[in-house]
Amino acid sequence: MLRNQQWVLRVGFCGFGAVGKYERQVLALPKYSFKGGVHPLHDQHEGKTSTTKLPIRAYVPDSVDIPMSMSIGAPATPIVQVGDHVKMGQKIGEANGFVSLPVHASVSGEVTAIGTKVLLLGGPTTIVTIKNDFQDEWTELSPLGPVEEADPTKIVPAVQAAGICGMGGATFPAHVKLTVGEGKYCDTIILNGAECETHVTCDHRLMIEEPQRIVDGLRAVMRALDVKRGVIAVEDNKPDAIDSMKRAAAGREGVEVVTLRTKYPQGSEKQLISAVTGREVPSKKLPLDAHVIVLNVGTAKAIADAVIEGKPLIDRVTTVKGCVKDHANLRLRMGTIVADVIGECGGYTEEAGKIVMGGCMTGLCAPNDQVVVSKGSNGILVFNEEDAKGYEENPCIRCGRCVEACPIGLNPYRMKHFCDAGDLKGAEANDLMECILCGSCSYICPAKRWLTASFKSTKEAIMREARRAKK
Amino acid sequence: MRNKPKLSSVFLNGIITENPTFRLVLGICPTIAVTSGLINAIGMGAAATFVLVGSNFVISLLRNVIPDKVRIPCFIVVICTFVTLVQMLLQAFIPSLYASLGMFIPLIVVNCIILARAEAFASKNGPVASAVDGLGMGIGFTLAISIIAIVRELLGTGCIAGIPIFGAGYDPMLITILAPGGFMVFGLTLGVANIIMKRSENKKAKEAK
Amino acid sequence: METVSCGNVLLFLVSCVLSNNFIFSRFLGCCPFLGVSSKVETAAGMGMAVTFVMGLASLFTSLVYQYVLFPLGLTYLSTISFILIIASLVQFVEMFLKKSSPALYKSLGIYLPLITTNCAVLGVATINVSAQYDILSSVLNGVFSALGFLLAIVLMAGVRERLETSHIPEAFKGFPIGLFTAGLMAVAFMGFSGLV
Amino acid sequence: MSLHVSIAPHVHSKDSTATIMRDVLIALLPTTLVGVYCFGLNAALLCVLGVAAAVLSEYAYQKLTGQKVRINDLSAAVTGLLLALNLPGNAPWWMPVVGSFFAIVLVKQLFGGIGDNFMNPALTARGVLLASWPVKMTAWYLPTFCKGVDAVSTATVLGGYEASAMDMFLGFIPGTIGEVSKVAILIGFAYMLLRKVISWRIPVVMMASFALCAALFGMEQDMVTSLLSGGILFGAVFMATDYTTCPMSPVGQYIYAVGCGVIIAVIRKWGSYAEGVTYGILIMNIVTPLIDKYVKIPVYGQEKAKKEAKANA
Repeated sequence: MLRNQQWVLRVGFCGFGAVGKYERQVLALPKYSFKGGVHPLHDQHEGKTSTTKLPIRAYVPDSVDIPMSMSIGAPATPIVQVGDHVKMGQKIGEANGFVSLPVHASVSGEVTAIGTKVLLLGGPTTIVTIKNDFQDEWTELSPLGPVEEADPTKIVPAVQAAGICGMGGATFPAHVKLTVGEGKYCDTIILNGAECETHVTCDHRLMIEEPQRIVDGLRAVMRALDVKRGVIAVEDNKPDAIDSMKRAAAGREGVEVVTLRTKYPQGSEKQLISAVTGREVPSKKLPLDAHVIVLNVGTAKAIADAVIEGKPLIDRVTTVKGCVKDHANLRLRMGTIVADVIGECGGYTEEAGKIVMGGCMTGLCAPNDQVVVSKGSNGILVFNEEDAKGYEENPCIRCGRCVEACPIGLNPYRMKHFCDAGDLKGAEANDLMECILCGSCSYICPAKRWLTASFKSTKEAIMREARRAKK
Repeated sequence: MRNKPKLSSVFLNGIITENPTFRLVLGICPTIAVTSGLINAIGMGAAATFVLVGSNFVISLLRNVIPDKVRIPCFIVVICTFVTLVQMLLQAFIPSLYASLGMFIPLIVVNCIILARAEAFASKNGPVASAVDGLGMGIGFTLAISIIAIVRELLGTGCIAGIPIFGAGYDPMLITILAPGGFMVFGLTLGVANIIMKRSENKKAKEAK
Repeated sequence: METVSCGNVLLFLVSCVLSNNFIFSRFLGCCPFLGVSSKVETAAGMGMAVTFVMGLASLFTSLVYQYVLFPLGLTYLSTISFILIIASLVQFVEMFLKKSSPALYKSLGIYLPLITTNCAVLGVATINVSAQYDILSSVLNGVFSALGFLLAIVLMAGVRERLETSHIPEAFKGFPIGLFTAGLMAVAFMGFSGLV
Repeated sequence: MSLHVSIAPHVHSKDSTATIMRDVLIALLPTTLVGVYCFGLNAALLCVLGVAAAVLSEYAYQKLTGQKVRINDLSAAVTGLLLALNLPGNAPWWMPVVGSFFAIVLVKQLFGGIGDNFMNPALTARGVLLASWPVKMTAWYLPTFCKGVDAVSTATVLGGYEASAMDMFLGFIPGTIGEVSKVAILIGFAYMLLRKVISWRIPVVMMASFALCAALFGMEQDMVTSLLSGGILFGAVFMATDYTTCPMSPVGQYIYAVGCGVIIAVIRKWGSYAEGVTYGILIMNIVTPLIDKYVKIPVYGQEKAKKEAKANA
């Protein structure tokens, strides 16, 4: 209904020739998009319908298993003992080096165990188990004050101390991203509200419910790096979020909201940069080489919390979907066990065949339901046995759909040949290392070839080989 | 000087184990060009055999006289002499065959089979063995191109050596006697030959076990 | 004797390259066509070397034929003299290139020795004689026919590079499938018949 | 609790090889029906035999060589039907059988099966049939109902038969079973576009480049007749768009389509064949690997990386 009204409005605008800034963006849709890409579940509103209207609600579990590694980089070292009483937000893990983040207690209570657990990333991770005393007693916080008044030089250190990493799924430490190296500069900060991933609605809800905090986070970063332009980019399948962000951004210095075409992978860093700024990130370089920093809206919110209230990152919004009784957008503490989350949502409706942490296009499979929610968990999808079944790989018919879908402009069918043959050099010569593993080719392939899977393993093999050669 | 090879094994070597057409895939051009009919194929085979035997024999006789550095040009001159001889003989006695084989008679000179045998066998062995080797290779070549020619002629005209086989009801598949058919039938025969060889090798390997 | 006018040079080119392609309708030069066509770059190198040598060979063989062999009544020596001319020509070209243009030698050099036994070269000399071309026509025939060879071998190499990713039965890998591929290509080239 | 573990993506488009081939068969349906209506029962027999022989050949080959039998992907059926539609309506019954066998076993399976052939199987088989039985393959008859019951031998439009533009559009002209009715072909084209089976690029560019060449060369026929006669529309829609044998990149497809159009015009104008669609497409099939090799889609960020490297150097 809302969409229909908007279309009437748009047509009206055009008819009177009063094309406002917003309408210009709508009319110039292709400008805010990229080449290639796919439309997964486009006939089902990207699979998001069941949770777009559900407000975020909080869930606090009896106990949490907090992993010492929730982001890319070195794991933290636990600095608490079994039996210690910890307060909410108290640091329990010390970062190891620059590309590493401290870990904080997400509940108050007693440390009952320090052990290991197999999580998504393969090997066992050190975890600290804390029994919740439900006091929700915060440790002593040191806020910097309102973002427009905070000392700009203290903002990035505060982000680092709060243990913030990219919350869209890539979990790259935010303070590393925000450190502009010698001879580089940044002129645009993009907040990624595209949420192009299927099923997941956590960023959508966040943009509707806490738009002010998101804009605050953006402003904090802009002030910290002295950047004049901040762009909040949202896909056009979330008109309510666009409106909400626009209202929040009104009157804020240098902040604008742009509409993106709904297409996967619109929210991938490289695609987002070219959609919004028309620039390309040079091959094998970082967004900063295109003078852009991209942050997830969730990350911006966490940054605002850290600056304004001094709170470390101890919870996040996660969308829970699939064969569970109540679909939900939950605010979950770090370290909440997935089985507890599913219990909170009324339990399984069918026997689970597969649990995916994240969305359908990039999410990782959980080995069991004892894995935990961490900083990058934007969704928990439960598949039934039927949908979880593997599928057979058929011969390539050279239809070229993968070539058209690839947002990077690669030839997946050719790369696959070299990957299958185990020819790492050949794969590299066909630009395998440029692949962002978005999964568009696998999605679109009518022969159901395991493209992304073999690209992933071959990329890892090439990187192993390179490390070995270095040694 | 190496041990004298057995003449019978030298002879059979050319026909089966190192068949110039099916195993070594030498002399592709004449194979395709002359196999549109059995008569042509046998004529070409006979001419090539004559040149092979003659040049192998002569080169073997001269092998100790020819200096190593200029051996290839010398071989070519010897081969060329025999080719010219064949050319004149055919022209004189079987002009119809000469006409249908056309330019592929002088091209026997650059048929790699002949130079290859001169280099690989005749320059290292006695005249009798070399002649026998030439005969074996020549017959192997003739047999191979005859097989291809039979397939092509039969499918393409319904005849073998001009004698109708399939009768009037057969609608000949013209393409097999045209250029594309030459390539395709040769390729398929080669593949089938490979399959047969593989089978027999596997059998032998099994028996050996 | 046939002469060449400006107007029919184009027709002659089309005839040599497309309608009467050396490989697909005259079966000359099949050995290098199948042997040196696994990579497009090397195939192009080979094709270029053949073009160079075939042009020169046509010139020299028809000179020798018309001014030496034919007037003296020694035409029966044509095969032997042609092959000697070609062999020494290839040798000279190799030496000349090595001295004058090392870069070109590097790219063409390795193919030159193979050309001596390329039946296309001797074939074109023989065709020049039997078709009674004059010297200019002979050279054009040599160069144009070689361009046809170049086209064929480059197309073949492209197809074979692609076939590398195909699941061809073991027994047919290599020459058998190469020949069959050439046959299918010849089917397509039949479309050009009668253009001239 | 045992869970499946797989690598993303966990969702796939509903299209599969079989659904695509099914859509092509559906798109061929109007053409086939009009062909059968025009040329009678023999045409129906040819279509059935073509499909049956193709499917059986594929089944037998895959069984004999111990491969997984893939006749369910319907690609053999498509090949067989396309071949049959490329025959004259009164061709003998064994022709589609021989053609389908050749197409499936020698052009497709010998090179490794679906996706591995480098030339269009149906079209190659047609080329072989045309070279083998030139008289039978070019014995054209008027559609049976046009001139009473008896089939009347005649030339095609390209061979000098006079027909009105409407007749050519509807299909009341001599020709192969599939090519005569342009309206049926266009319906099939529209269906395939709608189902996103093929893109508009190859058919449209091919027809346009052919029309341009026809205008430049000065054909014997006028432009409308050139475009509506012969098999060019059928070839452009169903033959040139074969996934396996056309280039992958959009730019490559433009080059390929232009090449097809030009070669067809050249053969029609100067060649010894009245119709050059088969050969035009086959030749461009051969060129396709080279196009795919040299026409590259720019890779994201690489141009810029190169430029920067140059600027630094």
